[in-house]
Parts: sequence; structure tokens; C-alpha cells
Amino acid sequence: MNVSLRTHVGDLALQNPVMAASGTFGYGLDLVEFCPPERLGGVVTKGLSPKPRRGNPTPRIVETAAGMINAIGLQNIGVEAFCRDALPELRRRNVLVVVNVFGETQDAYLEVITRCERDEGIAAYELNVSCPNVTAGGMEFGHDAGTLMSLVARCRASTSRRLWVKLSPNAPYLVDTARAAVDGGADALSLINTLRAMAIDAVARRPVLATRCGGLSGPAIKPIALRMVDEVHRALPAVPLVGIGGIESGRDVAEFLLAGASAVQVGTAIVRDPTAALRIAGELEAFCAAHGVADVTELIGGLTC
Amino acid sequence: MNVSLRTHVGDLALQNPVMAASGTFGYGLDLVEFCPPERLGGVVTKGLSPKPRRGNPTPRIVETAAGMINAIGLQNIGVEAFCRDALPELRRRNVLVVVNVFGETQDAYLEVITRCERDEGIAAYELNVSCPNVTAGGMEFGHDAGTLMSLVARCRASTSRRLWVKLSPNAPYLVDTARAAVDGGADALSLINTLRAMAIDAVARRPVLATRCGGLSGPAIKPIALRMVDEVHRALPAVPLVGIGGIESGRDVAEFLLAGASAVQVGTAIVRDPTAALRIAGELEAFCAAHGVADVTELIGGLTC
Amino acid sequence: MIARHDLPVRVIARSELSPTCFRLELVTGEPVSAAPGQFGMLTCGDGLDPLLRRAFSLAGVRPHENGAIVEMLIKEVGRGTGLLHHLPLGAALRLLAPLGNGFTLADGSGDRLALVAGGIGLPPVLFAAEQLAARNVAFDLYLGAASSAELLEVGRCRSAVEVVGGELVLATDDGSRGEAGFVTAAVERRLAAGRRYLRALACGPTPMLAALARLGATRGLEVELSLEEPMACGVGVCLGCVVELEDGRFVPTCKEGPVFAASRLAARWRA
Amino acid sequence: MIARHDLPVRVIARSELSPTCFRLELVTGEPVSAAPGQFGMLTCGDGLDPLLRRAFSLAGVRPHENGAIVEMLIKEVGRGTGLLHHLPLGAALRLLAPLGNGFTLADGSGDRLALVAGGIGLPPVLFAAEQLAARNVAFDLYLGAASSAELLEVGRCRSAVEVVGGELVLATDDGSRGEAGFVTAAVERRLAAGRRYLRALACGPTPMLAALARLGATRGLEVELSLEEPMACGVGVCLGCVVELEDGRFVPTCKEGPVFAASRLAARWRA
Ligand SMILES: Cc1cc2nc3c(=O)[nH]c(=O)nc-3n(C[C@H](O)[C@H](O)[C@H](O)COP(=O)(O)OP(=O)(O)OC[C@H]3O[C@@H](n4cnc5c(N)ncnc54)[C@H](O)[C@@H]3O)c2cc1C
Ligand SMILES: Cc1cc2nc3c(=O)[nH]c(=O)nc-3n(C[C@H](O)[C@H](O)[C@H](O)COP(=O)(O)OP(=O)(O)OC[C@H]3O[C@@H](n4cnc5c(N)ncnc54)[C@H](O)[C@@H]3O)c2cc1C
Ligand SMILES: Cc1cc2nc3c(=O)[nH]c(=O)nc-3n(C[C@H](O)[C@H](O)[C@H](O)COP(=O)(O)O)c2cc1C
Ligand SMILES: Cc1cc2nc3c(=O)[nH]c(=O)nc-3n(C[C@H](O)[C@H](O)[C@H](O)COP(=O)(O)O)c2cc1C
Ligand code: FES
Ligand code: FES
Repeated sequence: MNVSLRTHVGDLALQNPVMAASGTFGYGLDLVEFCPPERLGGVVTKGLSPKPRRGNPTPRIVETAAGMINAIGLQNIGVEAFCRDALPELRRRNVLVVVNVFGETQDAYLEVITRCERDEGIAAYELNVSCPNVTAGGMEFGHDAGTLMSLVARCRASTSRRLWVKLSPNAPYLVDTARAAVDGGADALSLINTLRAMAIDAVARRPVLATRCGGLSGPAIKPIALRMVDEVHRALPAVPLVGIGGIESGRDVAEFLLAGASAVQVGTAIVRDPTAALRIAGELEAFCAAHGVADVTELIGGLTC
Repeated sequence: MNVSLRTHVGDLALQNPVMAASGTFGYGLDLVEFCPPERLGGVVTKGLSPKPRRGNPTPRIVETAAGMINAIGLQNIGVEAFCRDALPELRRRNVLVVVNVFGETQDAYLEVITRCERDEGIAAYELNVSCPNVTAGGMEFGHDAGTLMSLVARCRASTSRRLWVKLSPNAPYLVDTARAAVDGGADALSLINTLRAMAIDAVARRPVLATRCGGLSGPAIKPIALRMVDEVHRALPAVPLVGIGGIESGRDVAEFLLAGASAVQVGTAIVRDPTAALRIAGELEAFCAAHGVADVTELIGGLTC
Repeated sequence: MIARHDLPVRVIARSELSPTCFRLELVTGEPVSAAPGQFGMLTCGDGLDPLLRRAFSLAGVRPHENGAIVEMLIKEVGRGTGLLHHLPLGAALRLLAPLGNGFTLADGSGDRLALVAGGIGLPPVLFAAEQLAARNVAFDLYLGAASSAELLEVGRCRSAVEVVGGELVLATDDGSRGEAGFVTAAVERRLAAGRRYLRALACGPTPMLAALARLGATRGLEVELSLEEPMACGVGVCLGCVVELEDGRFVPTCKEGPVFAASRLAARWRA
Repeated sequence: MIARHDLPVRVIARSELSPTCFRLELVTGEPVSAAPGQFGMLTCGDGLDPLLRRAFSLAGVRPHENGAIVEMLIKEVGRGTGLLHHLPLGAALRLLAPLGNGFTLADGSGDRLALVAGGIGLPPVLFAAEQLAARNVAFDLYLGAASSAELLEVGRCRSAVEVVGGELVLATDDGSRGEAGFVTAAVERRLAAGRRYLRALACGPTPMLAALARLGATRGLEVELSLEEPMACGVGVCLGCVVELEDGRFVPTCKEGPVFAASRLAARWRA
């Protein structure tokens, strides 16, 4: 059976629904030997800030049951180095690039976008709004609908490229936040980012991570992510969604599509296995073939009840 | 090394910190062959309502990565049958009994408590506030600080027994909710209940559970539960906490105590293994002995940073 | 009630029964006594993946040294059964058993029993057949499967039936062996031809059980069904495995079952 | 850079080295070429528990049929290493290798190399020793452990050292074999007595590495340390395993290391 894996996130065409998630695929070229980025639906860059960032002290990662907690602290090479060192090659390879953007102030987000606007080859921006908003006392941008809407609106005004907003599962009111992002001008929503979590070393009597808490990802969170995609999809059926959280197999992708996602991102699975995103795309094709799905878009929002 | 496992939740003395969580140990006597309830720190009953309840249609449970989702729908024998059939034997065995109470209206909570007040042998009530409040359009009692405070205050007025409130991890503002419960008169807080989650059968294109969503429990959620205990403990250091979520070993118990819990409850581990609570108490003792902890209460809130 | 235990067990033998099914033998350190229709909850390894135990009917229990050998017949359908299929011999597992009730085995009076098994529903039926043979209680055994290759343990079934002079009826959906069509049709044909049974004891796929429940209702035959609801605890506390009874109650299959008189089940089982 | 691969491997041999350590040999289907100091990320089974691969230094690589045998020396400290310790022979795993850089092996000019291993830090040092012996480059080998029983592979170490006429220095914290005290003290004594080295290559517990970094700073000895930061991906993308350099940057150990010149590391390593 010939399966079409092509999908769209809003008006953006993807050759298949499987993208690499931010923070687990470097700047798109780091894992070329294992997973040629041009064969994925797209790649989301590590979160970029206006200037390079050192990130948090170590330990930054800890394994948990079917998951991991990270507190990388958004270490990155900065938007300038990305545009200079990675973007040209990504363009040459025809990779669908989504730039993950974050800042500690609204201006910082705008700075990253403004720098990116000077170059070709970026399909969309994905705003990571799970970072502490320094001007609002450290509360995450994604936690208050009003703040979020104003951030998104300012970003919207600064670019005609597609704007995705990546929702935080820690936000108090998921659907309100989703709506605020859309009202601010988001073209699509990515969900979910990591869940705030903690690991403790009982012998040392200390938190394992240097920052005490971090973000939980991996298969452990998949049931929560699916529920959130389903919830947002039912509240805002017209809004394109990108499903994220614990995806490890082609069948997992199908689950997210059925819940209402138009595409997905794979994070922790890549940390476990650098070839994962490609393998998962292959498994999705096999799943479709085995179950008579000629066109993967049939699955999107396709729950029968 | 001689280890003292005795602990207190507020003024309530427990012979050890390991209790059986609500919904996984029946009414206290169901697993006597595997785990004599009188040897535990205490047992929390399945949630009791004024009348027996049938619960949700099946499927009601599904396994997930290092977790399970349940949507039992609070099936229970009703408070009357509990007081009549189980409580006398629990009393005879000197079991520390905590009655888990829920209702779809405030009055229903009060009804359960009022019935229990007629009998001896109940150490505390634990209010399960993760149930849909029918008079408030189905929102959970635990999701709105005002509603919660008024519920707790009414229950407080109806009993001089200890009142615990079991926090929902799905509540928008954890610390606000915790504070509302304490302001309403709670003696202690249990946390956490299950996280809203969903599983999808990609082949059948249906949610696995008859109710679409359910509550995620098990090791998968431990890092989230630890973070929540830590967060509430730091915000409200004087409030006794009972830690719950994914506890599988004595070392896990130590982690919750270090995060600030005075005792813990074990749920899914009992579902996996009916002897689990007793085994875990034994492991806790061994852990203490191996690490020079003469008195388990040394661990409570004992993180060094 | 026979006491329930959490038994440390070791895999001492395994053999292939069909392209998808295998026999697993577990040795315990203490005696086990169990009744046909009872089951056990078996760990599939020692980690968190999978998290829960898996339910398997006991296909037989025999004494061995100071303990017993517990036999299971298992179909590989997913991760847990896949792990069990590939564990090295000697692997240590834990088995919570015996759980649940069991079939009502006849007391020898009057008509024969009908034992009916579909596919991997054979284990409790085989256990019953071998016990009945040992007690010399008469029965016929109906064994159905999708195809010849999936008819399990035909030799043992035949031996058991022969002891009591009963009939072994084989049926395959594709007609590759025995009578063609569903095993329930084979039962129905004999009932229609006047054969009488004291009671039918059955385990197999839900549609087969429902067909038998209907047959029982129409023909006035008492039918006991061994149900398979997804289970988490196996000991009646999680309330995950409930089935609806005629009187509207939801009862845990693992504790009040897995065997139920068809007439006790909610009406849709017989409709 | 030597190409990185995700290699399907099988466990073909395992032997005990000490009460806590064992040797694992993995066979690959394709040739592997790796340098001492490089490592691999190995799955410990095929499920989600544990979720992440584990990092192990390569202790040696030799051709085998159409592929290679990769050798590891492993200390059982937790779930992953416990699983590896008990997997049946023949078990299929995946190995991402070779990863990271390696030690700078001398080009044969001038002074000897000092190879220093503490406890389970031996594998990359042993790999280096055997390669140096094969190339006839002179070195001394310092091997330290808590006690005699935990001195690993002393025979192989001795053979390698003898090829190049170097010294094998054994040291145990409890004095149960060789010189008593830390292995770094044994190095220091020889430096103090006038022995000169081109460079020291070391792997072992962090305090040992820090002591050696200080020694190098004081004595003007170039020291290369193989670091062990907790790793998740092993390939430079998660940024979990970073170490702070002298210039303040955080670089991933798995990609820019695991071997670093001590002088490049943040000052606290030498303080
Ligand atoms: C009382 C009882 C007796 C059983 N006896 C046998 C037997 O003798 N031989 C045999 O091969 N199988 C038997 N089963 C079915 C067996 O439990 C499942 O095939 C097994 O759990 C599948 O596990 P898995 O990990 O391979 O499959 P997966 O599909 O990966 O399992 C996923 C989840 O679904 C549950 N599940 C899947 N299929 C079933 C099912 N049919 N019934 C209940 N839960 C299921 C599992 O417990 C698990 O939680 C019995 C089930 C019950 C309830
Ligand atoms: C580059 C490198 C080379 C290594 N080489 C060897 C070797 O040759 N032989 C050997 O025995 N060990 C080696 N280690 C250490 C080895 O990776 C750990 O002992 C192993 O990961 C422990 O896993 P576990 O599941 O048994 O322990 P657990 O304590 O259960 O592991 C829990 C978590 O902590 C991490 N972890 C625990 N200890 C370490 C450690 N020392 N270093 C890094 N992560 C750790 C694990 O990766 C895992 O995520 C090396 C580590 C690194 C980074
Ligand atoms: C090591 C690591 C680093 C991450 N860095 C980022 C980041 O820079 N920006 C971002 O939006 N999300 C980041 N994430 C979150 C992932 O993109 C993803 O949303 C989350 O991990 C859930 O998906 P998963 O379960 O497939 O990993 C990171 C996740 C991990 C594990
Ligand atoms: C099958 C099942 C039934 C439960 N029923 C109840 C209940 O009736 N009342 C309640 O407050 N919590 C109930 N819970 C939640 C548990 O008490 C506990 O808070 C949760 O499962 C997290 O702990 P765990 O990870 O150890 O299971 C139930 C959990 C499970 C798994
Ligand atoms: S499986 Fe838990 S009640 Fe039956
Ligand atoms: S382990 Fe991921 S960057 Fe090194």
C-alpha cells in the first residue's frame, strides 16, 4: 500500500509529520550521520536567545521512571551564530527549519526574530514561553493569558513568517492560554513542553539537579500530553496543533494525530537514540500501511468518539 | 542499628510513615493475607460517598509507560456499609484508619462525615477534592481556592477529628489551593492525587478508557509529586504533608520525607504487588539503618539545600 | 477459599505450541493447590516495563519436590507475553496465585459436562478436563481455533476425553481441521441432535462466550463463562476489571470471577 | 573524526574481574575502529527501564569475523549495570560508538608517558596501554584501587608494561597490595624522585583526577583527564554533560571530551 505521509500545519506543508523537537537535535546538523534532517518533517532548533548562553550549572539531567528531567537552562550559541554557522547548510539541504525562540523579556524574543528575518530558509518561529519572565518576577510567559497574548502580538507584528507558540503544561489554565496565543496571532500551537519536576538524592539529602527542579519529558508524560492535545483540539478545533511528549514509535505518532495534532515533535526519543526521528517516521508509514491508512492526514483529529 | 520509624502527621502518631493510599487497598481488610493493615502507618479507605456507587463503564484502566490511568469513577460500597462491615474489624485490629471522603456536592461530603461521626475508630478524614462539583458545573472542588476553602470550612465545623485535604495536581495554582485548604481548617494536606491523562487505541481510533480521560498514577508521576511536595512545603513549612505519587521503594519514601512529607501513601505499587506497603516499610527501615538515620523523622524536610 | 500467595517462581521449561502460543512451566518453592478456572498474576520481568503483572489462567498444577509446577499456555500478543516468551530458563518471576473462583465441576451425577474452549481460552478448560478425567467424571470437549495450526494440545485433550469415554470435537474457522465454522456451532448441532449436558464450562474470545450464553439461554443449558477483563491488581482492590451483572452491580472479575454463570451476567451478554 | 554509528551488538562473553566488576564482550556485525579514551553508549535491555543508555569507555576493540569485538570493563553500581551483569549471552543490544575524542598518545619522542588508572577508571587506560605496547611507545602504568580485590586486570597491565620496559605501579588505599595510599601519591613520589614524563593520561574517580590536575599544575606536567559526567545522549545534543572550561564556556563532555587537558578545565579542578 502506498501511503502519503504529507501533512500541513496550517498552510505549511511537511513531507511527513515527524519533526525533531527543540533541545534534542542541536541546530539541525548535529546528528546528520544518524538522521539526515532533510528527511524529517522538519527540525526545531535548540532555543535561541539574542546572545549565547551558558545555561545552568551541573548536574543538569537525571533519569526517572520512563522519563528524564532536564535543567539545561537554555544553553545555546545565540541567534547570530545559528544564522551564520548552521542556517546556510540547512538551506542548502532544503531542511524545513523552525526556530525555537525564547527570552527573558519580550524584547529579547523580538531581537531573535528580527535577526532571523534577515535570512532566508526559516519556515516558522516557535515561541518557547516556558521561560521565566524577568520583568514579571520570574513567572513564565506562558502562565498568564494576558502576558502571553501581548508577547505573541508583538512577535506577530514583527514577522510575516508563521508563528507557533509552544504551550507549557504547567500553565494554570491550558485552554485559556491556548486561546490567548491564538488571539495574539499564533498560527499553530505546539504542545507540550516539559512538566516541572524534581528528583532527590536520598543519600546525599540533596536535589539531584543543581537547579533543584527541572522539566520532565519522555514516555512518562505521553498520557498527559495526549490529554492536553485532545483538550485543546476539542476547545479550538480550527487551530493547527503540533503534538509533543514521550513519542517513541510510529504508533505513538498516530495517537497524537488522532487526538488532533497535524504533526508531532520527537524529543527524548532522540536523546535515547539519535536515529529515532527517522525510525519513527518509517514506523508511522508501516502503521498506516498495515491499517489501511492511505493518507496520514485521515488520522488527524480522527477519534471516533 | 535500631531505627525508630514513628512519625506524626500533625498531632496524629503513626507507627511508621507508610500508609496505603485510597483506592488501592479496598476498605482496609481486602488484602489482609498479604499485608496486615495493623502493621502499616495507616490505611486510607477507598473514597466513600453517602450511597453506594457503581462507578464508570469499562474499560476503566490502562497501563502506560511506568504508570497507569484509572477511571474507576469512585465505585464504592457507601459509607453505611463501610461503617457496618469493615470498621468494627479495623477497630479490633487497631488499624489507623483514614476515611477518604468525596461527594458531588458539599452536602454529600458532610453526609459521609456525619455518618462516620457515629462510630469510633477513625483517625482522620481525607477529603478527595478531585471530583466534579456538580453544583459548580463539574469543575473539581480542588480547582478553585474559594470553593475549596468553603468546603473545608464546612467539613471542619462538622467534626473534631483530624481533617486532611488531598490536593489535585491538576489544580491551576497549587500553593494557593494548599493555602485555601489550610485556611479552611485542614490539619494536613495529602498530595498528590492523579494527573489527568488519556490513552488512545490507534488501531480502534478510540480513547482506551470508556470515559475518555482518567487519572495517571505510578512511578511516572513521582518526579512531579516530589516537586509539588517540595513546593508546598517551602511555601507552608508548618503544614504537615502526606506525600503520594509513584512510591515503589523505601528509598522513594525517604525522598518524599526529605521533600517535606511527614508520612506517605502508596497506591499503584499495591496494585502491582499486594504486599508492597509492608515491603516498602521494611525497605525504609533498612535504608535508615544503612545510612545512619536513627529516627526517621530526621529526614522530614531534611534537604540540605 | 484457597489461600492466595505471592509466590516466587522460576521458569523451568518452555515449549512452542503453535506459531503464536507457548507453554510455560513455573516452579514454586511451596505447594500450590488450585482449581480449574483460577488464574494467576505473573510479573513479566523485574523492572517497571511493563509496570503491571499479566493475568494467565492456570492450565495445570502438579507437585514438584517441596513445591509445585504451575503450567500456563500463553499467546504472545504484546510486550508482556513477548518478554515471557523470551526469558531465559531459570529466570525468577513472581506469581500471585491462585486467584478468583473456578468452574463448578460436576459431582458425577446425571448428564455429562460440555467443556468448550476457543483459541487461547484452552488453559482453564484443559485443567478442568484433566481433573475431570482423573476423577472419572464424564464430559465432551469442544476445541475451536482459527485454523488447524492454532488448535493447541490436541493430544492431551484427546487423552483426557478418552479416559471418560467422551467426545473430542475439533472445529476451525477455516475448516482446515475438524468441523468447519465456530466451535459454538458444533455445540449447537449436538444439542439440536438431542445431546444433553449438565452444564457447559467455557473460556475463549468474548464473541464465543456471548454466543454460548445465548445458546444456554435458548436451550435452557446452564453455562459458566470464564471472562477476560483487563486486570491491574488481580485481587479485587483496584476495581478495574469489573463486569456488569444482571442486577446492575459492577463486580470485580478477578474476585467474584473470572468464572460467572452466564445467567448472572447483564442481559447484553445473552442478547 | 572517526565515524559514529549505532551498532547492533550481541553479548558474546562475560567474566568476573572482582567482587563488583566484570568484563563484557560485544560482537558487532561491522568493523569498528576506535581510539583509547573513546566510549560508547550502550542500551541495557530493550524496554523503557532504564530509559537511557549507559556510557562505558572502550577497553579494547579487535577484529572478529566481518565485524569486531568491543570490550568493556564494568562496575555494577545500579540498575543498568546490574542488567548488563545478568543478561544472557547472545542478548542483543545497541551500542553508539565510538564517541568522543581520545587520549593524545605520544609519537614516541622523548620521555615516557604516565598512565594512571583508579578503580573502574582502568578501561580507557588499559586500551591505551595495549595500543602503546603494540606500537612500542614507552610508558609506566599506575593502577590504584580501594583494595587488592578491586585491582583489575593486573596480568594484562603487567604484560603491556613489560613489552615497553616500563614500570607497573600498584597502589591500594588499604595497603592490601602494592603501595599503600592513593595512586596519585605513588605518581608524586616518582616525580619527586626525578622521574620525568612527556604527559600523564588518567581516568578514575573525580578526586583522583583533581589531585592529578593539581600535581600537573605544580610540577609542570601535562595531564589529560578522562571525565565522567552523567550523560543522556552521548552525542552532543542534550547539553546534559557539560563541563566548565578555563575560559568559562560549558562544553559537552561527550563531544569535546571525555578527555580534556587538565589545563583547559576551570580553575577549581586544579585548586
Ligand atoms: C483471568 C484472565 C486469564 C487469562 N488467561 C490467559 C491465558 O491462559 N493465556 C493467555 O495467553 N492469555 C490469558 N489472558 C490474557 C492475558 O492476560 C493477556 O494476553 C496479556 O495480559 C497481554 O499482555 P501483553 O503485555 O503481551 O499485551 P499488551 O497488549 O501489550 O498488554 C497491554 C495491557 O493490556 C492488558 N491486556 C491485553 N490483552 C488482554 C486480555 N486479553 N485480557 C486482559 N488484559 C489484557 C494487559 O494486562 C496490559 O495491561 C488472561 C486474561 C485474564 C484477565
Ligand atoms: C564517558 C564515560 C565513560 C564511562 N566508562 C565506564 C566504564 O568503562 N566502566 C564503568 O563501569 N563505568 C563507566 N562509566 C560510568 C557508567 O556510565 C555508570 O556507572 C553507569 O551509567 C551507571 O548506571 P546504572 O544504571 O548501573 O547506575 P544508576 O546509578 O542506577 O544510574 C542512574 C543514572 O545515573 C547515571 N550515572 C550513574 N553513575 C554515573 C557515572 N559514574 N558517570 C556517569 N553517569 C552516571 C546513569 O547514566 C543513569 O542515568 C562511564 C561514564 C562516562 C560518562
Ligand atoms: C534535553 C532537553 C532540552 C530541551 N530544550 C528545549 C528548548 O531549548 N526549547 C524548548 O522549547 N523545549 C526544549 N525541550 C523540550 C522538548 O522540546 C519537548 O517539548 C519535551 O521534551 C517533551 O517531548 P519529549 O517527551 O519527546 O522529550 C527540551 C527537552 C530536553 C529533553
Ligand atoms: C485504581 C485507583 C483508584 C483510586 N481511587 C482513589 C479514591 O477513591 N480516592 C482518592 O482520593 N484517590 C484515589 N486514587 C489515587 C491514589 O490514592 C493516589 O493518590 C494516586 O494513585 C497516586 O499515587 P500512586 O502513584 O502511588 O498510585 C486511586 C488510584 C488508583 C490507581
Ligand atoms: S484487577 Fe483490580 S479489582 Fe480486579
Ligand atoms: S550527553 Fe548529551 S550532550 Fe553530552
